[in-house]
Amino acid sequence: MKAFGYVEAKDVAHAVALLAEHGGKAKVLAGGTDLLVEIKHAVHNPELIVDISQLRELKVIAVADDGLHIGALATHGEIMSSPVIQTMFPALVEAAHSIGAMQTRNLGTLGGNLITCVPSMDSGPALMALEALVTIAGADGERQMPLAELFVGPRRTSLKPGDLLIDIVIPKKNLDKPAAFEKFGLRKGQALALVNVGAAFFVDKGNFREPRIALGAVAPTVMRAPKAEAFLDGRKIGAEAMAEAGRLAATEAKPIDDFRASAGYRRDLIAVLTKRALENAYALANTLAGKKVSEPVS
Amino acid sequence: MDDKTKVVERERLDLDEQLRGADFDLRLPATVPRKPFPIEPLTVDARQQTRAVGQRATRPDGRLHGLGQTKYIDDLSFPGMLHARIKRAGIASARIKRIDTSAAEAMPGVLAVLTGKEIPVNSFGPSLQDQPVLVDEFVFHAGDGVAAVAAVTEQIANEALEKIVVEYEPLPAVLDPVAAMRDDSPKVHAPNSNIYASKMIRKGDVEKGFAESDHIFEDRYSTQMIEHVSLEPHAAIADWDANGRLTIWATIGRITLARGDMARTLKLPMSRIRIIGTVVGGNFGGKNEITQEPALALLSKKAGRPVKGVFTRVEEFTSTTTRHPIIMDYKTGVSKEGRILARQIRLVLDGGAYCSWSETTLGKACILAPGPYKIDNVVSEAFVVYTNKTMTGAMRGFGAPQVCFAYESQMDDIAKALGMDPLEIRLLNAFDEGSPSPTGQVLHSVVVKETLNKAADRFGWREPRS
Amino acid sequence: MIDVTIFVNGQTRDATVAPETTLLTLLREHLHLTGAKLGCDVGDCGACTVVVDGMAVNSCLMLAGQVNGRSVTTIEGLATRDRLHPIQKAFEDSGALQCGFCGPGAIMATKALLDEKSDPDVQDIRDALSGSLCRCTGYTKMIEAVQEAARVLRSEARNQITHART
Amino acid sequence: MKRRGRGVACMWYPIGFTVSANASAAVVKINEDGTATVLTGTVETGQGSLTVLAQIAAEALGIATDDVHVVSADTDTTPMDTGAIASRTTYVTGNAIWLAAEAAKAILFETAAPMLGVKTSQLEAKDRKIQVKNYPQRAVAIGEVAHRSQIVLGQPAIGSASWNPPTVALDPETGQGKPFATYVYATQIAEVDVDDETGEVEILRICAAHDCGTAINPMLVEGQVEGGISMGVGMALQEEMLFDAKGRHVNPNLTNYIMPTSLDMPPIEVDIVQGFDPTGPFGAKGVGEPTAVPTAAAILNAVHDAVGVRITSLPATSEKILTAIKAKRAAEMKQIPA
Repeated sequence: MKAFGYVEAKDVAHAVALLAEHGGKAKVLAGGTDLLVEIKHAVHNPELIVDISQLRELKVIAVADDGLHIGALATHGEIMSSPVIQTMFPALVEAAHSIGAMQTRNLGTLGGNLITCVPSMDSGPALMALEALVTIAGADGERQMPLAELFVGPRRTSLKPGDLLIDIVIPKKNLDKPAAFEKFGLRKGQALALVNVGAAFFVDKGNFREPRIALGAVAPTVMRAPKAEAFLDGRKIGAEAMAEAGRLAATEAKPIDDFRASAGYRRDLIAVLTKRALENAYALANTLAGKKVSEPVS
Repeated sequence: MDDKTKVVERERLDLDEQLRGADFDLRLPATVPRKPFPIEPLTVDARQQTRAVGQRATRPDGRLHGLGQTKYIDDLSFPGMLHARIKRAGIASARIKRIDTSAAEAMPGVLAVLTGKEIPVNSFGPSLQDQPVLVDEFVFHAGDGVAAVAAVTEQIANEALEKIVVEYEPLPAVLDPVAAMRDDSPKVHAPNSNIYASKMIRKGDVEKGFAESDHIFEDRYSTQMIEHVSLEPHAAIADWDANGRLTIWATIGRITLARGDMARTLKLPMSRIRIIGTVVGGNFGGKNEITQEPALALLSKKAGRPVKGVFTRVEEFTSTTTRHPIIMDYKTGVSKEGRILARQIRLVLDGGAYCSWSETTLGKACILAPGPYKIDNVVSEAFVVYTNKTMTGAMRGFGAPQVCFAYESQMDDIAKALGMDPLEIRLLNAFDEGSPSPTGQVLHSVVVKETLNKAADRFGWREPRS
Repeated sequence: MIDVTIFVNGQTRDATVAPETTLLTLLREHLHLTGAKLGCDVGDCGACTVVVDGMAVNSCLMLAGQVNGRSVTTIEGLATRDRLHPIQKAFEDSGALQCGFCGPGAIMATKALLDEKSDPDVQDIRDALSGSLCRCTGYTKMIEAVQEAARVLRSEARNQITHART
Repeated sequence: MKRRGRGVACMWYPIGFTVSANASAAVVKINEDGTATVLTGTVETGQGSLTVLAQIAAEALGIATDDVHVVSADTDTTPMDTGAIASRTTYVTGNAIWLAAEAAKAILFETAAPMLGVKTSQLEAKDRKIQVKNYPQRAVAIGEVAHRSQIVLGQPAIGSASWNPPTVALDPETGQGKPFATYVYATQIAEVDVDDETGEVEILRICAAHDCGTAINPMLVEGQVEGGISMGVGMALQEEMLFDAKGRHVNPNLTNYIMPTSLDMPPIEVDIVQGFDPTGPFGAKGVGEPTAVPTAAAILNAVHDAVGVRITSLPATSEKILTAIKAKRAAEMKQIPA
């Protein structure tokens, strides 16, 4: 790695001040699993590293009045072992578990995964399906916005120089919303997603209510699938509806051909994974409701 | 460290660590722990048996691996040792118009820079000597080295590489082995043909065999380029003494050959070269010849210091040998009972930019291609061609995994077409003790049928399927 | 240059390093602990795995500054003078290491797993080893070794409890 | 839906170089306490070859593996060796060490014969003793013999030998000849589940039966088989070095070059088919490379058995398999008359 300066931030205010002072020449070190690789490959040549990795206040995972808060520095490993998340959102546990391997999951953070903003990020889809909000600290104080508005393009977020992502919130209205995460990679361990899907919906008298489907790795950023969502909303829950939603989602995505897979294959996977995510969310709904499956999906 | 921090640290320790901390001898200069001793016995039984053969004896080196005490190259260090890095071409085919190393040489901390023109005999290879240590006139594949730097730190060496300016005149590259066989294809090593070796095995009369066959199967199979991925990257250290004697510590599985190659490239008598093969962190065929060693030796000579070079993981892929992709055409004639009567095979091996172990791979693939089967009529021919890609060479199996994929895939298709069980058709055709091989060799200690039956029994092949 | 104090294998160590120094470089070049290996330098292969505050991490993906004031255990910290760690013993007895280059990393990953979960099933073990690439063994004997080490460690823990009671 | 399939593949593989010489030389020195030091120019690259070579020397000298130390891989001190290549170490280097050990042992027998009052041809080395064949009560400790030989008689028991596999050059026209001294054989059977919606293959288990002649060290043989299979799995389904249109590498890193992790490997059941090759050291042949040979074929045959598609180009990625499944379905649809 080329030489750079290093400051360990004492707290969020200190970090924000450092970022304000150094602007684009500074880089924030959270987990480092992406940043240090990119510096080694000379993607970035920062003058200063602002190390926030030891800010414990950004690791808190807790339910508050407005929803479930996950601190931006919560590592994937911490998300996996959080009893709160295990109980409420197994999809987030699965998404975290699907990232890298134990060693990188112990370093990599949720905030870092979102900020790196690669289209195949595994943290994005399930959170987007749960309509998560993000809290940003900047020179002008804190502000909150939907997670979807954070993503601008591949490796591009809407954060301004000097902004720091500090918190991710799943809003209160969705705290009991069943959600599922599906991922397909080129191998089982340490896989990058060819496609990943997050899905969530309420079961309302046997019908889909407020279905949310988010797709990863098939567009410049993680994206929602509005046509598939609209198709499902209010519709009776069943295997054919889920399959059709999958087919619709596949038409909405904008996957690319690359050396990992063709766009056509990615579309096939979207259809299958969306269907499976819906099936799994429904199975979870039934488990949460503590009742037997009233309508088997297949 | 202040006292407050110390208290915090203490709290973090578990009991085990506290006990070990109490045992800490303050006089030790570094954190390296004292070595475990006296050691507990290695698994006593197996290693102490005086009928040694057949014992599940543990490995003495396995203990050192597990303790982290094995000294691989990168764990060795000598006073004043420099770190070498090699600039890679990054272009598949080109003429080198100019190499300017002056800015790199002027950098503080850079003690030596080397280009291909300074290498006494700039070519090596186990059969054809077609591979330059550092390319000087032409680039043959993107992973070629064009210059090498030795500096006091790896960081400085890396920065020096960026300051080396190389001007290329891009030339047409040929990447597809079939295209490379055509007369009008660009020549990788002009003016020579891209086909640089071939082999033919002929036995019986295939045309007669096909005429007698009830069914003919014709298929094409192809395989990919594969990297060895030894966990330890290629690494070496070069050092000279005042008598002009060179010592190389290297990750090489063939030190005798390596010494020959070093003597040739450096024009040194063999008596003045010592090659020490350290414990190699994985080979699989990928560490059977020299790579950067002559460059390290010359950098060391220039700088008057020991020089270490360790490939990056990227270089492991781009600049070391790989497994041959092979395009395999199989034509097989069988009787209605499922006996193979004739087999005609044509193999085209993608040799990449240099020969390396291609001749060996070609030969083994060609001989083994008919499979472990009694076939009276065989033609097997194989060609290996240059392309402007990473060179292919020795890798676990020398072409055998590729041809096995072909002959065993086709075997299942034959079984299916004839309504036979895949196991039975193999047992019907497999070699027996004394069977002649495709080259006419009378085979001994043949147990292919025993392995078929053993694996089938273990698997439960003959049990009813659920 | 930055000053770093780390608690490594039970000993407090100070070092003054360039800010871009990774934990792996700090261990290997400044503290002469060469057990952790550099296999890819970007967190894919796991040969550099060490345990920081109880968690297995890729030491090539941490800066030295990040471990200031923290506790690090490396492969050199497992054995005592008179005894191999049960994980090391199990790896040796099972023939789980061939070229050995991935070994220190795989053993440290195993240490983190078994500290967390004393009775892992095969899937847990495969999951814990998935960050340690190995080209020699197919992971088969490594998985057997982890199971054996877990068995020994559980039995030692039981004996310690019994010993404490008597 | 997941569909199960099974596939078998067998293979043959030669030991050593194709016709060309690939000699090994070795020196065996019996120390004056009856332990031994072996010098060999081969290199330990992970297979455990030095342990196997120690076992061969120990067997020849009637001592234990632990009594033998192997010095290797230094052109200044060790005799020439063609090296860790072509699955040749156990067979070729093993033969050289065995012959060298026999030469050293012959010196011990010359010393022991008068001590035991018999001819050298009546002696054998066993259980750390030199003893009379079929009359083991008459014996003397090997250390005592070695000490007497070196210290009293001044005849240190040092043997050296070399060995090269006997071959016959191939006819340039027909390729007929004897390119290799010996071959090994193996069969692997794979069981897989194929997801017919994604093309994903899950390998459930692999049974491998391998011939290596005498297994000098069964644990190390198993290790070779298991490791070779992991390479075969990568070749079958995952690994490929890719280039762009200009010949530059696309995936030169372990993130994008997909090799098997522990989660991608199935359980492996290894059987060693014990054989005996009279040309090898104590009947041994070799095992290193052949372990990687039949795996891909077995897996692809299992995929064919599961979903009825034949993948002819490796690696058989999930995309290739799904594409083939869809093509097969389309062809079947066409065959149904309207």
